[in-house]
Amino acid sequence: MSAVLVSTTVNGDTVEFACPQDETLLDALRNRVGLTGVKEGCGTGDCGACSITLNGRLVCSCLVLGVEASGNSIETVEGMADGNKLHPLQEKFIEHAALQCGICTPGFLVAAKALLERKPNPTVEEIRYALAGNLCRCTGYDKIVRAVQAAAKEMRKKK
Amino acid sequence: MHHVRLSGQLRSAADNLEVIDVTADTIRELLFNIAERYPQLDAHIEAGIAVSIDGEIYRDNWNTKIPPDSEVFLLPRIPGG
Amino acid sequence: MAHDYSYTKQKFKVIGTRPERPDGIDKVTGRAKYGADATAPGQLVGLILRSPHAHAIIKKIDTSKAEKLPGVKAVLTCADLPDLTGGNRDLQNILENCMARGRALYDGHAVAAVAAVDAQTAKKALKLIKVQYKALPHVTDVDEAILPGAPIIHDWVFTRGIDPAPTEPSNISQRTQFGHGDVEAGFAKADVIIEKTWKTEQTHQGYIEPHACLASVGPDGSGELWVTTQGHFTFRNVCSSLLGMDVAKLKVTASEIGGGFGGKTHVWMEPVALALSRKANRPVKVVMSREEVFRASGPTSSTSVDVKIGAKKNGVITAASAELRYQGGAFPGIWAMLGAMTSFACYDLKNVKTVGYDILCNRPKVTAYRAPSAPMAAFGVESTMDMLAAEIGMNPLEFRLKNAAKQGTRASYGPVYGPIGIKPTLNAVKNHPHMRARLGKNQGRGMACGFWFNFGGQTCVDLNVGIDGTVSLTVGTIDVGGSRAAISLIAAEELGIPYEQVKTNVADTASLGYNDMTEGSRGTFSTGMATIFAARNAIEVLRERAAKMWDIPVDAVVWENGEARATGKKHGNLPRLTIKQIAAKAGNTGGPIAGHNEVVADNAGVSFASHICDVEVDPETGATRVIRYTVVQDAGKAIHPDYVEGQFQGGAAQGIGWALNEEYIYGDDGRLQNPGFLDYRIPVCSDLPFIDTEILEIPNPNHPYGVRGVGETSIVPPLAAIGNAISNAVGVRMDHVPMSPPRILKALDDATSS
Amino acid sequence: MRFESPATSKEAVALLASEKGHAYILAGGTDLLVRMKMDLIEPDLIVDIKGIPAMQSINASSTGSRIGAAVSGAELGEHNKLKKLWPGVVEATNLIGSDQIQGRCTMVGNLCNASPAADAVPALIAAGAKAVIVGKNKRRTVAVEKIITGPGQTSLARDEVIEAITLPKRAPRSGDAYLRFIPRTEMDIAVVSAGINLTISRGIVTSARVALGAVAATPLLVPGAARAIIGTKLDDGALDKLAAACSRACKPIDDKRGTIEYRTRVAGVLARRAAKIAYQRAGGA
Repeated sequence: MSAVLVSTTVNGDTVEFACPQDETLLDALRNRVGLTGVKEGCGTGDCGACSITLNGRLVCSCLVLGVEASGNSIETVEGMADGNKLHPLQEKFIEHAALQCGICTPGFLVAAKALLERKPNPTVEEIRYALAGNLCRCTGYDKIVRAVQAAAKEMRKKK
Repeated sequence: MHHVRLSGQLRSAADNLEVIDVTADTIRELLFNIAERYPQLDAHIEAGIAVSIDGEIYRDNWNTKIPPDSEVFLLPRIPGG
Repeated sequence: MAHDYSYTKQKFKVIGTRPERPDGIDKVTGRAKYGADATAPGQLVGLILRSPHAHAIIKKIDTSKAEKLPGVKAVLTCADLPDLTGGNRDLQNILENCMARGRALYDGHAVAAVAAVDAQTAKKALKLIKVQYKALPHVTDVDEAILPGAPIIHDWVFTRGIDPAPTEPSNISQRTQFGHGDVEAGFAKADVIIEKTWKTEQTHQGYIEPHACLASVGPDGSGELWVTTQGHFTFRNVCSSLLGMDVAKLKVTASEIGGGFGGKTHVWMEPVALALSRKANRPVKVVMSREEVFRASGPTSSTSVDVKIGAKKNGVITAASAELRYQGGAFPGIWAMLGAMTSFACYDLKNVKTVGYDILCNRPKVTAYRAPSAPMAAFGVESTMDMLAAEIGMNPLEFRLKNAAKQGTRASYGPVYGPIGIKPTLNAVKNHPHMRARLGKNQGRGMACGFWFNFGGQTCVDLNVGIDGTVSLTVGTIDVGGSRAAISLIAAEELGIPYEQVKTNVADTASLGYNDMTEGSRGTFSTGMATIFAARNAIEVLRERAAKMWDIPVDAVVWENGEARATGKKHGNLPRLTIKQIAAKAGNTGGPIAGHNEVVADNAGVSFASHICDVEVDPETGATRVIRYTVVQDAGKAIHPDYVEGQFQGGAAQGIGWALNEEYIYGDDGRLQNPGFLDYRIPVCSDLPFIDTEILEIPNPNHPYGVRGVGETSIVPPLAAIGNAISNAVGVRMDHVPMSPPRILKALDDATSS
Repeated sequence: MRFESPATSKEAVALLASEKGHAYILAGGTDLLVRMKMDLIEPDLIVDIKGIPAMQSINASSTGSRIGAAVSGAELGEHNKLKKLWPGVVEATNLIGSDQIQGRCTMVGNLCNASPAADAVPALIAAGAKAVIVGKNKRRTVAVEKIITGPGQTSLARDEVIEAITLPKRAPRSGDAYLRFIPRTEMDIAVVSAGINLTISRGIVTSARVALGAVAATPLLVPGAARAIIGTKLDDGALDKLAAACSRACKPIDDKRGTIEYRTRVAGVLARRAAKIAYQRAGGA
């Protein structure tokens, strides 16, 4: 099996890595690019822990091949903060205790960001359905939904 | 003298008694004394035992004093999640 | 030094506030390192070959082709894991569960393992291992496993707790009994008796992070293990015993943990990873797939429980009994015993008897899951309580209040209770606006109570004061849900300094004395207690140093608000010394300033909760939605209320999932059919409402701050609360969990046709 | 394994035709990569069709619509014109998985995965959709209900690729709807599902197509169910007959997701509910 050289943009930076052609983007990001903030909870698209955006579109990186990243643009949780300034979602997740173990948090943040960019003032129901692809086993989602509401409010104020 | 109550499966190791009378100031003394009298209980103590003194459950600290007239109950040791 | 454990009513400065957790930024930026996030130079990828059979003799394992594959550095079978347990049956069971020894005992049982240079090669190597199986008859159902003629799982298991001792092996590993009084006499006095059998299916803890570790063992017998675990000291002790290593030579570092709920209290593939590393003389990383987690880690029991309760027309229970059959997987456990202990713990009963049967099946070895065994027993008991209340025409809440346990009640599991919180939770439920909210069509409300023991255990803590007066706290209990924040709060409170001046770190096994696992709701309780004592220890040192700096007797120095103050006419006018000033001079006053404590933090204080639940049932599809949910629980003292609420909400959500949809589904072939999050259906965000919480604070008399364990109890009531709500919504009594749409629709059909 | 991303359908077909081993088409990958992860398949060649312009676009018009095979569910959901014409088809596709899955999954992928429970398929069958198939020597157009032949099996030859789905001319006063039953609110595979497309005139159903999912080895077109409502004002009697016809058509199995009894029963319930929605969308009261 021959690896191919993939050239892509990750969190605004050009990144190149050699990748076996059947390797998932999740594995490539974690093991070749070193972005272990992208988590594997299931590997089959059912838990959302590996959520990233690919050309602005929310996807599970476990269901994308590494080679498909060629020439595209990827955003992960590692790219959310602006320098040392956390994204409002990151701030509100901490403030509202929206994480316990924290393994699902990167996926939730990426998915919530995609939601708020599309829909700046979502209802509780819209938040819940938009985040249905992200499993959390610790919190019962209560504080996560509240944190997303608070971040949405904050972001609308800034606009 | 303490009336020490035994939970279900411990009784079979102590002549099927529900209550045994033991003199002891600490959990260590208590366990030592009952194991001496009922050697079969030793295996249970080795496997893990908890001692309830007036409703408060001690699993580990055998130095714990047993106040006079307190209610003593021997239980199996339990895990948590 | 002797410490006073007892609760003193004190005014708190920082306890009870809600500061941001110290690990928050790492966890929202992706920086936090979990089990699968570590790497080591030259690391190999380890994979495990698992049995496709529920029960089979392993006639032969041919690893020769796999060994010859370029890039494969080690292939392992049970032959590489000799039995060094010295006949310790518990350890032998763990060893056999890690790697089958001549017989595969369940679908997913590890049979062999490989370590190779990359995942692709390791995967290829697994396929080159040829295993010859001879399939044996299997049994996966708890009730079928004890029928005559059922395949016997182990010929060395003879039922314990039966007199005279049996002479034939059995799938019942032990019989346990609890209770007091005379239940037959009690039932004779009852006006109404309800007797019913209840079943629950097997569920998994469902933590989002699969098991993962990075093992490295050198030829000198020294090793390191990086692992996601609830107890790295326990993992160290177990792994070193199984591998014949010196405890001191195996350093275990706990990664951040992506959820455990009991499932990470036990070793699964970690000893195999260490053995692979030792054989290859290279670091080996093993990460379970989600499928492996479901098939081959430790879920909780499926159960079958007979409950019988009798009461007078005036609502007084005269007798209660239960027979509980708990499936423990392929190795003996004590899960039915726990069910038998907890089933009637909420009530004040004159006559009570519970009998537990721990039963072996061809399923993965059961391990602890949050308040282990209590939810299934509570499902039967709390459902029966509602049926009985209805039969005597009493409000189910009043019926529970009338029979609730109190201080002085002899618990069904034996001892007499001290101060407890069941009645206060019931009264809080009674007064909660949720109980008076209006219900719509096809909606119903239910409530139920729950109990869990909680416990403390061995704990030690180091507290070091830095040269700038900030405090580094080193603990040995894994932080599963924000405990570093809570423990930092405790240190800050005791020292009288701001929360921001304390940083709590979890130490590896080489850097701190032994600590029990984070289980039994003990993390904040016991490490908090050790922290209080360590801080008091450090304050003694700080006073001594201040005395030296002032050159006055130490008796004249008191510690107040994070500062040393000189007292008495002679010294009272000295300017106070801050912790920072004392720390800066430490080198000249006797060296580093530290506090230490080791404690056996017994007596975590039993815990009770009462839950209220509203559901809406679609009578045409049997679909149930939880539309409102309230948790009322006694926390002792809530150190960081956000994370106490988080425990309440998380436990309730897990209970809701269990009640409605989660279950292990086995085929006739004994294989697990739904080993993934698609068909093992844990609740998703859109399934749940906000979960309201009410924290009651009934101080634990045996903790200086009154803390009780809080983590587990909240999973106990939901099964019955939802069953009771469904019954009130559509008039059918569900006796089988999960109460999935097909089961509810069938119950509705049966009710209409009868 | 080799990964190729051809620029035309013809190139894709050529790659498939010349591969000796196991070749698979990758569109959204939301089924393919799962099967690879579960070790159910070991591809020798993967042909990514997302770079083929003919497969990337949506054309929607009342005279007929065309949806490229590589269009994601999310893109479909954002196409207001198509949503207005065929709300049931778009909703059905949007029900597949989470927002993450929607970012990748495609209607054609859902069809070619050939699950009896595929959400998009009953809605497409009810809509009278056709698949445009490109082969080595010819193109052909086939009704969607002829594509799936059994669980995981299609009538496509190994060197054929579906390039697009076409939807017919939309008569005025038409509406479609799709409903599925899942135990949770999201993230599940349909236990049973129903898609209905109908046209009305003065409140009377003049034509209809009814399809069911997860009740047989393939999604089913149920002409008898359509006959039960044609010529009616969708009154309770007609709905009862619709439900009964749907339940009669079911040939389900017991599995981890549902029972024979449950599927048979709920197929009727869903058909009835979906018919009401479609009727309302068509402008019926």
